[in-house]
Amino acid sequence: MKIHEYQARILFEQKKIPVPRGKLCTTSSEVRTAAQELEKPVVIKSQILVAGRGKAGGIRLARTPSEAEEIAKKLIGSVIKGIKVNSVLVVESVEPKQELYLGFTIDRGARKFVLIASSQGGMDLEELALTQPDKIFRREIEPLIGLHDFEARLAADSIGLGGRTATDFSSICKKIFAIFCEVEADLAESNPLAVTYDGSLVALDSRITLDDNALFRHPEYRNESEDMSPLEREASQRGLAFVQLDGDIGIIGNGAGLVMATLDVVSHYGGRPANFLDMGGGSSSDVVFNAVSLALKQTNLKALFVNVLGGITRCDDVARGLVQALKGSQTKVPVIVRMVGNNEEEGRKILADAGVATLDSMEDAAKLAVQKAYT
Amino acid sequence: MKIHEYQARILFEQKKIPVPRGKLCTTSSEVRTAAQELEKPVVIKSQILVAGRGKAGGIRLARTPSEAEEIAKKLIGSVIKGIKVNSVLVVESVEPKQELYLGFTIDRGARKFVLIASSQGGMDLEELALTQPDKIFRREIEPLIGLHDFEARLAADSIGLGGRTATDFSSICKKIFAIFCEVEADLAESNPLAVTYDGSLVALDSRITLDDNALFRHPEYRNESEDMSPLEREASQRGLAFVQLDGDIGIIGNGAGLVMATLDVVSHYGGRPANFLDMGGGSSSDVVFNAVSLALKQTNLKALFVNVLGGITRCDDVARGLVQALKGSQTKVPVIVRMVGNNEEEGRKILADAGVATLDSMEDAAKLAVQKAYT
Amino acid sequence: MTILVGNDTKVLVQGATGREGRLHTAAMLRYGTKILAGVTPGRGGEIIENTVPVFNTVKQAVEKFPQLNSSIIFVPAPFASDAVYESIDSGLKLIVVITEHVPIHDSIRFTNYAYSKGVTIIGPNCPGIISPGLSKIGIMPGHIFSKGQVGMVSRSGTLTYEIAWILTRAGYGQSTAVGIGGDPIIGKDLLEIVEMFAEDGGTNSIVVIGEIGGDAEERLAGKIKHGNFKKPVVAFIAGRKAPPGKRMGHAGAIISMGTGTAASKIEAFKSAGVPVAELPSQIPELLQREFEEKKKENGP
Amino acid sequence: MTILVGNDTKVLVQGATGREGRLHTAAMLRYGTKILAGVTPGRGGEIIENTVPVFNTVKQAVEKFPQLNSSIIFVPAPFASDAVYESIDSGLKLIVVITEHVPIHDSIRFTNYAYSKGVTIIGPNCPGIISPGLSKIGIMPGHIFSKGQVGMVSRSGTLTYEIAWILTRAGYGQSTAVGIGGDPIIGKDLLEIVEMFAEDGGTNSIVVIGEIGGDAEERLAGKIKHGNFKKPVVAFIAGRKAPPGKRMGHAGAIISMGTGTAASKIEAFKSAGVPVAELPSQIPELLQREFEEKKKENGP
Repeated sequence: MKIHEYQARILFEQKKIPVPRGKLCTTSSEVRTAAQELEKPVVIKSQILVAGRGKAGGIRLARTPSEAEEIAKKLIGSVIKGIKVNSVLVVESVEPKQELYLGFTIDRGARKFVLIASSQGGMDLEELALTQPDKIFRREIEPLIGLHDFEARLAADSIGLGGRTATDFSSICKKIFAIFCEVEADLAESNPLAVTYDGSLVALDSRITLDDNALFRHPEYRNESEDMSPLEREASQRGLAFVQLDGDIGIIGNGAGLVMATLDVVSHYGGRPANFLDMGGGSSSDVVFNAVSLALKQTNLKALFVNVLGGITRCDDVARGLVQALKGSQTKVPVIVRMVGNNEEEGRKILADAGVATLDSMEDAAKLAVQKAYT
Repeated sequence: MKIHEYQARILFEQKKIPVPRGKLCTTSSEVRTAAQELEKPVVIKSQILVAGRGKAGGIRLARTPSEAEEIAKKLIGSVIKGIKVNSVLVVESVEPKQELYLGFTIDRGARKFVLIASSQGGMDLEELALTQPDKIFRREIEPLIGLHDFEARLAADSIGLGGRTATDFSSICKKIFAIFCEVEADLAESNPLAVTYDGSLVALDSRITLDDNALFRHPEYRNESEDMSPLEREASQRGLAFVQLDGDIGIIGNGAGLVMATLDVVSHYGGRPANFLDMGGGSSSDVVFNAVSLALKQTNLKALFVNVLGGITRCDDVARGLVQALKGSQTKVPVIVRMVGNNEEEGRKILADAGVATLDSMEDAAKLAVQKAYT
Repeated sequence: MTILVGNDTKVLVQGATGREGRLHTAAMLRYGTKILAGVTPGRGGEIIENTVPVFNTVKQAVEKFPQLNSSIIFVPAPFASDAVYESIDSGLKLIVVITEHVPIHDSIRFTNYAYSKGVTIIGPNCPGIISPGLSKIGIMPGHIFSKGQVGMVSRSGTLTYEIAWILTRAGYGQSTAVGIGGDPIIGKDLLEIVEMFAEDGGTNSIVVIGEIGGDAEERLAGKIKHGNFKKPVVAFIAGRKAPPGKRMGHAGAIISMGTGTAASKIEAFKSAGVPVAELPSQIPELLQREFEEKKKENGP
Repeated sequence: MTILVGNDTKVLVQGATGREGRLHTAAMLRYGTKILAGVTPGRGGEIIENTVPVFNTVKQAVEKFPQLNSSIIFVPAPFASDAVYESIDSGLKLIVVITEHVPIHDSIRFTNYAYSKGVTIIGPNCPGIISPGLSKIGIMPGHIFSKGQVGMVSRSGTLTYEIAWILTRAGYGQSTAVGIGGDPIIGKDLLEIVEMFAEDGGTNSIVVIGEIGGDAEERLAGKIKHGNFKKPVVAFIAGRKAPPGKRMGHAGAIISMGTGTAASKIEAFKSAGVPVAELPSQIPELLQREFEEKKKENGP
């Protein structure tokens, strides 16, 4: 789960990592005051959890307090990439002599933390990896041991820093790693980390992604993610894994891999999936009811394909939940059900009684769903 | 370095380890007020850093506030085992159903932390180990990994606790380990850790010994140790390792092992060492001056034996410092010097010029020191 | 022969008295798994399913049943990590972590610790291991699998059952099926399990079920390309149509920073000579074709 | 032959530009130690003693001089631990930590880490290692030692020099002398060094210099008692007259909780058949006696 730049900035400040002076504002008059107090040109940064907010116009420079107020009036309340801007961070504009990259993330294959540093900051890590791979210093950090001081020094040295800048870089490196561990992040980075003309360092941007599974230990960050459509939010509240797609055939299944495969098979036969909806491995009739009801809220559906492999899940439970949801929604969308496994006979009977036919094979069912949707 | 019970108690309280209600007091009227507020019989505990303060009368029970005040009048300002009582901890008296032991220390041989727990608390660990070895649960904790929850549960289970008491014990166990690591202790224990009649746990005493070498990371505990004679304190301030003994031949050397061996050799020939004084491996003339001056402050000296093996240390430096100190003190105590090694000739000459003879062999010199002291 | 789980497998159930623990203890016992003991702190002395004694600590269970060698963990995510350490500490050499939602900073630590102690971790967030007809340490429906010589390894759960069912109906029984789990950090990964199958005398071919996210498939393909694998390998990759930046159910199934796409994995397999099925139903025929290919390559 | 340090020893000095680092770099060079490089962060590019290049990181030093295999650490206590990890990380296999006052929570961690990586740590707070006539990684005065076949291991510094001097004058040269340090937590302990001497073809007898505190002497004695040591061993224990509860200079030299007394150590050695000298000067004659004893025991 991403947290806002201003939240990551608070963590940076608590560790005394230098950041530009600034303030979080929710009204344009606050922005004006903040700009006045800073007595410098300011950068106004929309606090939204989407990638590429800069290119989308969410980050703006203002030379005067009144310019800042004008910009804030336009930004606050506007919608950028589908997300409403509720607050902006107003910070002094800092002219960097050089922009560095410094971050920690997780290397899945190696099962290690990894420290990444580069003398070419500013662009995102992905772009950096593509365009300047030889400018990236990468070092695996032992999860059971943690970051050693010498590793931080090695990073500074490897990206060509010396003197006080190297010492400061090592210090910031250790602090970001401490944050990374304390909040149990997937990613914690400063990018760009600016070298100013006097050789000091300032973290111009701070980005942290938390591990959703660890939020129970960090309740202060719960319910933060706004980078979701209303349906995705509802699904998340109901404990369903739901991703909205741009097609028109709704897809429900039990198990992430099976649902992904169902999407693939439907696409293979020319269908356009409207969503990914995983009910989970051991689905009860309540869960099925919630899932089907949610899927049917998608207004553009041309068909709904429910694909259940009842290993632990009982097919009769699935059937009951499905019938109840269909009754509740009174939908006209054709519903195609593929259902095999535990208590299959009983499940099929319940569905047949409600006028829903079932198929044996995922592929046959996918073909049928495409046919019903587009003809 | 030992810290006071009340200081350890603060650490316990910060981690929400249950301790008896109570207050640190420095006057008898404060003690009376504290006892009144507690509305119970109280225990008055002298805050001095000596072992066996209980047996020496430093811990007293008072049934009423006025009795508490009377006791405090006697305790505060009194001297117990050579240490002045400046403050007392006044706590509610808790009647334990059972007294447990729980502590963490370091196993030198295994190079591990070690968790120790016992169903037979109250007596100290040494006595416990001698009298009830089978009642001790002992588990090595990996220093690189730390204490696992299951290890704390294992301790509780192994000393016969169950139900809520076991859960609470595990929780206190984890908290004491956290303190042990945070302050970098050699020892952190609660003894006795009382089980009350309602099955809850209260840490009736808390004892922590810090690692002197780690104090630079814990400046709040610096200059705490009062378990020293004035000369020991002066030595400590001058960076000398000094231990007062009960004999009359002063011993100075360079290197802890050599000084210990010198003590042993002097004793072997019938001498009674007055002190242990290690100037360290690479002694300059300043250090020698300080050491000799300090040793000569011992009023009961019958001889002073300076034993220097000049490996890195230069004998001429030693000689200069020694001559200067002897001049300064104008002592009449016979001074015997054994000196070999670097710049030996020059050193001997300096001493000879000042009327001090030197010997080659530690054993010959020890014999001479004993002879000069007692004849 | 099989890998990881077989006749000698003696299982401890951690979190045995919870709902999931009880349900699957019963299911495993029915399947024939030798479950000797359960552990739930504070519940020592109970008996579940009439036969399985419950202990407070793994130490007690192992003292009572020294032949225990494997553990399956159902304890809730906040405590799963501790349960793993407890089993490692008591000398169990195979630990299957069923628990979902284990924090990644926990799993990255306990997987490293397990490796340093020579302990095999499967999972977390996985269906477990089944050697059909012999034993299972997992939550998969046993009746879908059948005894045979195909080694299966998969990052998913129900998709594994789907493909096992297809294989079973096509007459391809399985030696062992291993569900390694859908989290970003897991114990044994695709490559390590495939290497075990490569060495296993009871396995004549391998079906790999991958999905988007990470580079486990690419690493496996690289090893196959430059290694000396004699057995037919067929792959399936779920998530061809998944959009980048979205987690597709599994925490690990996410295309991020341009890596982990199905296209990249399919390309890697193809370049290593491993056919990738476009539909699950194609897997048996691809296996058949590979058997014939390998027969030609390896000689009579 | 020698242990730990010999002709192939190629040394890195960490903390090379400090006062102690410089002083002992010069002394070691004079003694013949092959010092190839030094490290001090931020001082890369300097040259000390006209021959030793200084680098910012151990990695750079090792890249430049891949034949480096040992390190000696003079960096101040707050940074000593990090210096140890840095050397381990760069593959150096012998690390001598001269630094005094290293926090015990640091040394307990880095000694465990070194063990897990197969790295030998000597110290902290130790004089180091000398193989007379060949090389030294340490701060001991070289001229006191002489080449021969007595293996020396000691928890102290100057007392080692005292006894080496006695041995030298009595005609007993030394194969290697190892000062393992006086801290409660150290790398190799008495027993481990004695075991190395037992295996060393260039060592025909062993002098153990112990002191009060801990149970390293008792453990060594126990091993000798129940083991099969063919070489004469003679011991000296400092601190017979030390009072309990007082730290005698060394952090590790303290009788606490009734353990670590000289009496206990002397008793343990005697019960293992190891003679303990009451005075340092007795060591040569005890050695001589042991040679004769062992000759009888081991046969001609």
